[in-house]
Order: sequence, then structure tokens, then C-alpha cells
Amino acid sequence: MKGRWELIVGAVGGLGLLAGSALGLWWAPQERFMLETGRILYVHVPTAWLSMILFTAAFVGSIGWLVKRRWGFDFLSEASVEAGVVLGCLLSVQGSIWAHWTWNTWWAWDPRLTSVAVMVLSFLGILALRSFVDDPEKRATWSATATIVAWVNVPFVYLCVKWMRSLHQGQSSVANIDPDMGKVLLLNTVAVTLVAIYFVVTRWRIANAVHQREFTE
Amino acid sequence: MILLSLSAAFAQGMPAMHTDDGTSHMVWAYVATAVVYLGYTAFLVVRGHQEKV
Amino acid sequence: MPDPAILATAVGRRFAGRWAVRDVSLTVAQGESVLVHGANGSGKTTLLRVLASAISPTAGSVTVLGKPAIEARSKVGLLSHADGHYDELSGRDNLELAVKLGHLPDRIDAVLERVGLAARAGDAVRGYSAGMRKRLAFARLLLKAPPVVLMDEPYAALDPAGHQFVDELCAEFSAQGATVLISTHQVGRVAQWCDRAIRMDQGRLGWSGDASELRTRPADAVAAAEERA
Amino acid sequence: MELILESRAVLAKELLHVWRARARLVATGTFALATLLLFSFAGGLNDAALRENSAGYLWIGILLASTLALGEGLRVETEHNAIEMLLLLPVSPAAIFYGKAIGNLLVLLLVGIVMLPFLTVLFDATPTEGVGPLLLCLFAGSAAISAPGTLHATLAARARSRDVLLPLLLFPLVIPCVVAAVQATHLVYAGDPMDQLGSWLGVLFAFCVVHWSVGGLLYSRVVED
Repeated sequence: MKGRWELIVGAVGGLGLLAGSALGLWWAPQERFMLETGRILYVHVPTAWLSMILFTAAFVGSIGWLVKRRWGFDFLSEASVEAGVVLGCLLSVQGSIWAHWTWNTWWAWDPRLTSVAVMVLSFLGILALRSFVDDPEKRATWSATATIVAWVNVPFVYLCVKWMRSLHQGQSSVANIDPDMGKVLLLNTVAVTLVAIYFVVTRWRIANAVHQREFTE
Repeated sequence: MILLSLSAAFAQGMPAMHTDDGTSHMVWAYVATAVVYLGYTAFLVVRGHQEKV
Repeated sequence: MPDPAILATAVGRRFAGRWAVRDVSLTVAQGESVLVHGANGSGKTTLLRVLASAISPTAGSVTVLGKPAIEARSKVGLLSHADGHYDELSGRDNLELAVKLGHLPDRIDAVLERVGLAARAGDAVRGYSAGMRKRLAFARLLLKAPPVVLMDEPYAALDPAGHQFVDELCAEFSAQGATVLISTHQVGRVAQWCDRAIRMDQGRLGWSGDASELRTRPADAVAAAEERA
Repeated sequence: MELILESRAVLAKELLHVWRARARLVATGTFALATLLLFSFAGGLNDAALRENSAGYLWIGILLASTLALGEGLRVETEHNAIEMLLLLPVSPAAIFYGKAIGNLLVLLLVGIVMLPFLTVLFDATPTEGVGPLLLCLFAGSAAISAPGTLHATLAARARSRDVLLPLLLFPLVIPCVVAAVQATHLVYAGDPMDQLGSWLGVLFAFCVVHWSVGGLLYSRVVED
């Protein structure tokens, strides 16, 4: 447990999220149009922001592995993809709940929501690929390749869904952010970032331990 | 987090999905958020323990 | 001093934590013929595949005729367990493909005759026996006629006439000044004509010496030679 | 230059192989037609709805058939390690990728073309914008599927449980090009008053540029050991 700085980071993040949520639930003013559901934003936006960053971290890790061939990059890619998928799934659930109130359907083809859902599917495929390949080096190289292709694909998903949707329904967007709401949003974003750092670093250490075990057998 | 959200829910009486101002939706969203964040943390702690990180 | 045909320095290859080949350094001069023998799983196949740049070494490096192995693939011919044929194509198609893609001289009929497949050249490889598939692989090797020839278990799946055929083929390659490396269990047979022998033992280079010592009583001669080494 | 010559030679091998194993090609085409039939039964009796969704049925049929064609195309390479034989000839990995990807593209295009008359018969869908734009849509969509498809089919062919892995990896990836292809094809069938066909084909073209270049660059990582 020595030198596990990320525990502190995670704890601070967790508390921040706790406080932010409390503020979001009770203190922050009600959003003009979305009324109470507007409060979902305080957990939805930060999570959305983080899942994007995590998938980008996986992309960077993949390029790092292909160029430098250092295992640390592969661990980063593995950890980021896994955490990204977890947050991505949460995001889809939140989006679905929010869509249910806003449009009374469980799933709105909102370009952002759909892009995240498609990304989660792509990266779930990559997690499956990792489990289907035994040789660590092949697993690292192939999942890096698939991650790069999946990441490069994201803009297309967003664009196509946006075009497809804008032909039918108008797009919803948040009215201007009230300064108080903005503060809570910022707090939660920072908090979720810290929690995500804890996730990735812990998962990185686990991947490293698995690697050491695999290579000392 | 879970306790907080649940208490908020019970404070509003854990309404069914059709309240007009969307409180119930918000509550469910927070509960989901709490479950996922804590669930994944638990997973990492357990896995970390197994791998003697 | 001309570049050595093959120069391996501290070569290692690891598969998921297990070193199949570990810290092997080997120099093979041009035109030399070397027998590689050793128990199953001793790393013979992996060593040959690393030398042929079919797989990249996890540690160390390999140069062929002075150039890194990956850049010298046109100079190396590998006969491996997997014969690399397309089942749906005929024997001739497979060879024509190699000629076109490998920019090789079109001596297809000659090599088909040489390996005894002229009659069945038009049939799909799907219908070939294991021995015939091996002969087709030899045909492709003859077409390429590379300066460095690596053979992994060339005698496997061949009938006695096939064994004779392999001996002639190796003699032909050596006569042309090619460097030949053969991994086989037919130690006695190959020791008759090759220059040097090396033995792989659990991924490492074990006994190495002149092949003549193996010619008398191959099995125990190796053991005896090792006690002395 | 060198890459083009080598790719053309690999493509020639690909087409020769498809021709020699044409029974499999017929099976892939029949499979695609079967999906069309399934859709028409599943789609219910409302003809207008069937006609409206015919473009979607076409592309889902092509996508499902593509997993057969792609999986088969790579099984052939890895079964006796023929791909290693090619690499050691030597043939550059990029040439193998482009040769095979173009081969797969032509196969998918062929499957699509075979489905067109059935689309008209089963769903009473006639291309109001003419057959030219329709073939262009087929070509663009097939090209968009075959590039990532070839790359991931190679990955799947060398991993365990390949039949599961290919669709799992490929389908999320090609969602944007299915969206674009279906929208474009639908415009061709139903008419394109606001001339949006160009923009959808533009998206498909951009998708192809990205995935054909990324595929070529990364293919060596997938095939080299």
C-alpha cells in the first residue's frame, strides 16, 4: 500500500463529488426549462467530459505502446478503456433517464449521447479482444491498433448522427448556465477528474501486477 | 453518495417516474451515478487486493 | 572478410513470460551448412523463425548477409511447418503467385518436374496429401533459390523417396554456395554431409561442434561429446 | 510505384481465389438475400413501410454478409499461414491490406448488386434518382465497410473465437457508414429534393479516406509477429 498516492486523490475526489452532488441536489437554483431534471447535469456533464478524456488517454497509450513498446503505455490504455467504458455506460443510463423526462422516450438520438454509446460499444469490443488474445505482446499491439481505429472513428459517429437527427428533431441544449450552477458544475468536474485519476492509476497498478505475474511464471 | 441520494429520494417519497417536475428522474440518475462510481471503486479494491497491489 | 550469412547476437524470444529461445549467439558463414538438433520444445523452431524474421526477437538482433533480417527477407527461404499454400488454388497457381509477388524467375515447370508434382499441378492443393504439400513448399523454395535456406523438419511427412529427395536438394543448395540451416531429428542422416552441428537445449545453445563427431554413433556420440565439452 | 504493383498482384490473387472458391461467394449472396426475405416477413405487411425501409434492409443485409466474406477471406490466409509466406517473399503488409481490402470491396459490391433486383421485387423499391447514383452509393458503402473490415477480420482471424470477435469489433465501427449509406441509398430510392445525396456521399468518402489510410498504416502491426 506504500506510495499509493492515488488513494488520497480518489478520496478527495469522492468527497468533492459528494459535496457537489449535495449542492446540486439542494442548493443550486432550478434550471428554467428542465426544472428538477436539470440537476442531473451536475453528474452528467462531468462524467461525459471524463469518458471522452479516458478514451483519449487510451488512444495516447496505444500510440505510446506502438512507438515506444513500453508496457506502461499498454497498462494506461487498458486502464483507460475499462474506466472509459464504465463511465460511458453510466453516461448512457443518465442520458436515457434525462431523455425519458425531456421527450418521454427512453432513448433520444441525441448526437452526443449516441456517440458515447457507440464508443462504449467499440471499446467493449476492444476489451473482448483483449480477453481473447493470450500472448501479452500481441494483446497489447492488437488492442492498441483497434483503439486507434475506434478513436479515429468518433467524429464520424457524431457527424452522421447529428445530420441524421437534425433532419427530424431539433437539438436540445442547456439554457445559459447560472453562475451558481456553474460553480457546482466546476466542483463536480474537478471531483470526477480526481476520481477518474484514482480509477486509472489503480487499474494501471493492477495491470502491472498481472504483467509481473505473467512474466515471472 | 448512495445514502445521500437515497435519503433525498426518501425525502421526496421515492416517487414513481411520472412526477411533473422531474424530481424522480433526477433521483434515479443520482442513484445510478452513485452505484456505478462506488461499484467500480469496489471492483478495483477487490481486484487490487487479489493482485496484492 | 565477407559478411556472415547469419549473425545472431544474444537473441531471445519470449511467449507470455516463457523464454522459448534465450540468449543465443550464433555466426554462420556463407555457404556453410549447419544441423540444428535438440529435443522437442528446445526452441529449434522458434530459433529458425526468428532467424528468418518470421517472428521478431524479443531480445538481441539478427543480421543476414550484413543487413537486418527484416530487410533481407528476399535473401532468405524458410521451409516451416505451415506450408503457406492456398487450398482453393492449384499447385501451379500457388507457384505463379510466388513468382509474381516475389519477382522470381518463372521456372515453374522445371521445379514442378523436380519435385514430382508435374502431373498434379493443375489440381487444387486441397486435394494434396501432406507429402505432396511439402513437395510444393520445396518447389517454392527452389523457385526462390535464396542464398540462405532455413528448413524446419524438412524430412517430416515424407516417404523414404522423399528423404532421398531432401538430401539431394540440400546438396544442390550447398553446391550453389547457399547457406543451409536444417532443424531435424534425423541427426545421423544429415550429419553425413553437413559441416557443423549445434544442439538446442531448453531455449539455449547447448553443444556445438564439427558434424564429423556425430557421424559414427550419433545418439551417444552427442552425449559423449558433451561430457568432454 | 512499388506498393501499387504489389497491391494489384495481391488483388489478382484475391480475385482468383474468390473465383476458384465461387461456391462460397454464391453462399454469401444467398445469405444476403435470405436476410432480405427475413426483413420482408419481419417488416410486416405494410408495403409502404417496407418500401420506406428497403434501403436499411439492403445495407443490413450487406453488412451481415460482409462478416461472412471478410471472415472467410482471412481464414484462408491464416489457416496454413499463407500470410507469413507472403510477408517472407517479401510482400509489404500494406500491399496485402490494400489488395485484400479492394478484393473484399468488390465482393461486397457484387453482393449488393445481386440484391438490387430483389429489392425492387420484394419491396417495390425503384431508384427514382436512377441506377448510377445507386451504384455509387453501393460502391461508397462497400468501400467504407471493407477497409476497417479487412483490418479487424485479420485481428479476429488470429485471435481465439474469431466468429464472435469480428462482428463485435466491426459493427460499432461501421455504424456511421451504415447511417450514411442508408440515408444516401434512401435518397436515391425515394428521391432527393433537397440534394442531400452529395453530403452523405461526402461523409462516406471522408470515412473511406481515413479508414483506408489508417488501415494501411496499422496493418503491419496486425500481421507481423
